[in-house]
Amino acid sequence: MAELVSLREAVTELVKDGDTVAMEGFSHLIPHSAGHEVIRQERRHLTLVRLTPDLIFDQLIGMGVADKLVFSWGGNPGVGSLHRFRDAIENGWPTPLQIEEHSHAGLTNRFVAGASGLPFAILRAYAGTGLPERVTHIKSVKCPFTGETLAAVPAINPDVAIVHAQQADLRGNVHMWGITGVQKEAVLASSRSIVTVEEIVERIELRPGGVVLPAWSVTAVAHVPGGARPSYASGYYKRDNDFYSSWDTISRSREDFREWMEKNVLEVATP
Amino acid sequence: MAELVSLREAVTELVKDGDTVAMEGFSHLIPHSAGHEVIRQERRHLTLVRLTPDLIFDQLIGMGVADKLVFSWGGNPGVGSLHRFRDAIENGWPTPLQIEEHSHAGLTNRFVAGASGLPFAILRAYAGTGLPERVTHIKSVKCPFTGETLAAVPAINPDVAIVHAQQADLRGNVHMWGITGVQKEAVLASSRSIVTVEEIVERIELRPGGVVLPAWSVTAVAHVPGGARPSYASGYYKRDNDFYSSWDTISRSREDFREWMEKNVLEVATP
Amino acid sequence: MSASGRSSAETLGYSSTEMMSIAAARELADGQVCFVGIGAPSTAANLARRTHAPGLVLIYESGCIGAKPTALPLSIGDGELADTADAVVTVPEIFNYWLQSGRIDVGFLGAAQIDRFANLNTTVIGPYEHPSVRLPGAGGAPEIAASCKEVVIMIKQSRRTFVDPLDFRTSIGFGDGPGSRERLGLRGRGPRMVITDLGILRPDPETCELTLTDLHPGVSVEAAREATGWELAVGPAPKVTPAPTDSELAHLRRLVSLRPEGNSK
Amino acid sequence: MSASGRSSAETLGYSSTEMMSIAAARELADGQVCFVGIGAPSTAANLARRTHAPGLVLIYESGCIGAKPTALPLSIGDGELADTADAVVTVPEIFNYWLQSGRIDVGFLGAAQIDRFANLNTTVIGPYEHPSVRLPGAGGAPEIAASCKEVVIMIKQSRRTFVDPLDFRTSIGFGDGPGSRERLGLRGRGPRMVITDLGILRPDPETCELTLTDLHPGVSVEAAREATGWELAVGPAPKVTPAPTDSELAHLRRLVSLRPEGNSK
Repeated sequence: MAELVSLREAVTELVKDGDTVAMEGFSHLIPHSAGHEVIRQERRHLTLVRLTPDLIFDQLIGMGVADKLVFSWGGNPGVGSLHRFRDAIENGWPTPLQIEEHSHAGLTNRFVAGASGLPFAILRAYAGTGLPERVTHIKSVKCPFTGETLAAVPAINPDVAIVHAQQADLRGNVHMWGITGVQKEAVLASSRSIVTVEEIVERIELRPGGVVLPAWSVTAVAHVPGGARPSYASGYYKRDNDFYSSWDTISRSREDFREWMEKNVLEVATP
Repeated sequence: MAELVSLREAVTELVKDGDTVAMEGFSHLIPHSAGHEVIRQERRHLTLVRLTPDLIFDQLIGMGVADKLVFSWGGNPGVGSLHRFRDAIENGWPTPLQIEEHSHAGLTNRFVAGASGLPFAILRAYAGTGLPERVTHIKSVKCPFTGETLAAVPAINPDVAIVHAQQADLRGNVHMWGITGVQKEAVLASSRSIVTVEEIVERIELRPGGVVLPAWSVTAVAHVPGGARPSYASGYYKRDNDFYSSWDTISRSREDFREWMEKNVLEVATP
Repeated sequence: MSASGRSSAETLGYSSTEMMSIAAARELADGQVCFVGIGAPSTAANLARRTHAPGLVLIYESGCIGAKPTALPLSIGDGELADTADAVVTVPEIFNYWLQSGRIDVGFLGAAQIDRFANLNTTVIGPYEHPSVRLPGAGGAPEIAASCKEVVIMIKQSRRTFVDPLDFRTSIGFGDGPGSRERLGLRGRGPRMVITDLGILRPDPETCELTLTDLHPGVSVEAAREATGWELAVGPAPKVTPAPTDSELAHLRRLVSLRPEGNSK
Repeated sequence: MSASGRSSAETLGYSSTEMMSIAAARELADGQVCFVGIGAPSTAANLARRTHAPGLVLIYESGCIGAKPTALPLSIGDGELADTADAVVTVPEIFNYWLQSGRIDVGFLGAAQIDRFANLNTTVIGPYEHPSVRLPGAGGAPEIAASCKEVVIMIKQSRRTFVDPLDFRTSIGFGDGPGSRERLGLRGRGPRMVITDLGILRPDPETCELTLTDLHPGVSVEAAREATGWELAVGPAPKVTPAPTDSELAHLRRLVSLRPEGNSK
């Protein structure tokens, strides 16, 4: 049953050095505040997982939190490169970053298999691309009925999933709507989960497009209004596109990046 | 793009003798009117597919429409046996009925594979049961990562899917809510589809729990208010539990069954 | 005591079916997540939710998670289940994400036949190709039996239902005995107990064979033996099930008397 | 004509990027279902929807089906896309049920590099282990390229982008030439055309090699050859792309000038 705790407590209790941590969010509801708390608590040697690593992953990587990244598209959407992500891969700064990359379809189906209690998933993917050569986590299977060969990817079962949602009720049921990406799969595939929410409500009034994570499928819920900023939370606030643009400048040099992180993350009190 | 047509036209155009026809609905939104039209148009040699064949399948089978039934649970929910279904299997009346039976999980995943453009699906199922001996459509595959053995079922791709929904808009987008079973998968797995709806609305206002089938994924939409009776349509009418009980009496003898069908289906004008 | 070995409602003030429902309800703990079959299991689970286990989470295979029906549903997909649920998901999702993944505490099943290793038949009576009775079939049961952390079975006990061998094995209990589930790679622990209208049977920790451990008030070991199609294993000193309390009976009778929506009478 | 072979906006009244967007938009037919990559393809697809193809169905990999954004989205998952969509589904569903199943008419992609068989690179510049530029990676592209009935590619043409071999093959066009797609079991037909800022290339029906078939106004075959990192195949008589109409240009400029929600300026 989901416990209602502070974000600080949730990260202290549930995220350990060396863990595999999925932080999901497909443009929408990206768990920025939780990422900042992981940075403040100086976690190390994490394997970070996300289909679309963007600014918060750039920050986590630039602060040396991660040894490895499992992903399928890493960039600053609509702006360009992630400079800290590139610096880690191209120059090993601040530490070398091992990468395992997939297509969205492949990594998505790793989550689906993980959520489904299956050891692998099959899909039509990767054929004719250079990815299987580079990723040991792509194999193939033959259809026992037609003889066709299909791609196979192993389930991913992170130690912790961290997602952001609009609401939780007093019992810990979680409610999100709008673009919900693979958040449900990430939570269900993981051993533990932290959900930060915009609002605690007495009772969930299900919205159109609403997705519910029952309280008993979530480990901890933390009330963190604005926890997705500068990303957006449908029904609460819009995407801060200007910040996404300005990140391109902030993150370009190691010094400016560190300075920004000091001022805006490390010296900020945990919500 | 979905065409708005009459139910008679839809069945005439889209359901042919010998077709594999999935009519889905999990207790809710069962396409009774469409089933009656298939009976009135005297289709023969159909392979009928449904997780939970109940009254309308009892009627289709009793009227000699089907050569084969693919299913996972056949009964009158809360009441007991389906007498026409039993008579066909136990005594071959009115014609012998070949059966292929699965568990819900297995047949569901046949639809999922069909909707996903995959030749098969893997699942944890059937182990230690008598089903694989009886059903040639259950095999196994080895996980290429862990070596574990899992069940495999082939995709099902019916010629036609028939489902009932609450609403369609003027462009043919379909909107259903409440328990939606495997209706989306059945429609997406099939070459053609017929959706009967309670109401044609100007514009869909998405409801909580609402599922949309975009117009271009559906072949024909027919406006058939009450098309799920005696099943229910959430937001429109309740389940006629008394009729489900009375069906037990009506369907017990071949004669009473025929008489009821004459009066209540064959002699009724197509909506 | 009637000829069938069941105490009559007149003698005891409750029926053997009521005793079965109440004994089963007691086995569900508050806060557990329970995948519920329709019929007897659904009655017992809803009784538990109204008495000692208000936080029991009921999951129905139609996709209803956390259903809190007022009246007993007639079908697994009644509107009442959807309207009162914490979440309604699709049938693929309920089987793949919620059941198969092994996150359900208790699977709660009925059956037409059971054997000494608690394997279940809901498919046919008689030979498969020419059944004397064609039953509804598997439904969700095989994977509920395989994937829930544990399984509780409710079935009325008689020589028609307690048979060995089964006419068809629809859902696995302990298969052919010790080690069967492990060899098949099943991740759930299997049946914890079988609750009948005569008493309670539990698998022997060594042999996995169903062993009579509890008798309902007024039922003799002899009556239970009579109602079993194999030589019934009996535990050292079967306990007597506590009789239904007034409150349990009142809750059960109220629950059963409520007509589901859509019923005219 | 500038040194790069591109006509300048001053000379023609429009830029080569505008010509590319407009030429691409013209290739989308009304009523088609189009899986749209972010950036240039999204601009062209939205232009088509506002001009000759109001019934064009736009699908974004974030799960938005039938999105009708007013302003151009900055990310593939902008709120505007969800708010205006006919349906918003999960990411597993968009890839498995909608893309992989082969029901999408056109996949619309960009890339950092392309080779003569229209294979695409969006992964790295330089060696994989020690890239000089680490690009974002695959995203949805490999399966869009594999599974859509056909693919349209937009890419600015230069010796940096038109290379052979690619530094990495992220998404397949025609692989190593005729028969490659069939041998790999791909069900989509592959690239129908590549639209650049200089002209249009189409696969030769026999060799599958990209062949220059159209030149934008003011661009010479020589300029196209100069901007290609291999010996460019040129069709018998390249057509000249009709110049943008006033209406096309007005629509495009209006579209590009609209700031997506969440932008302060």
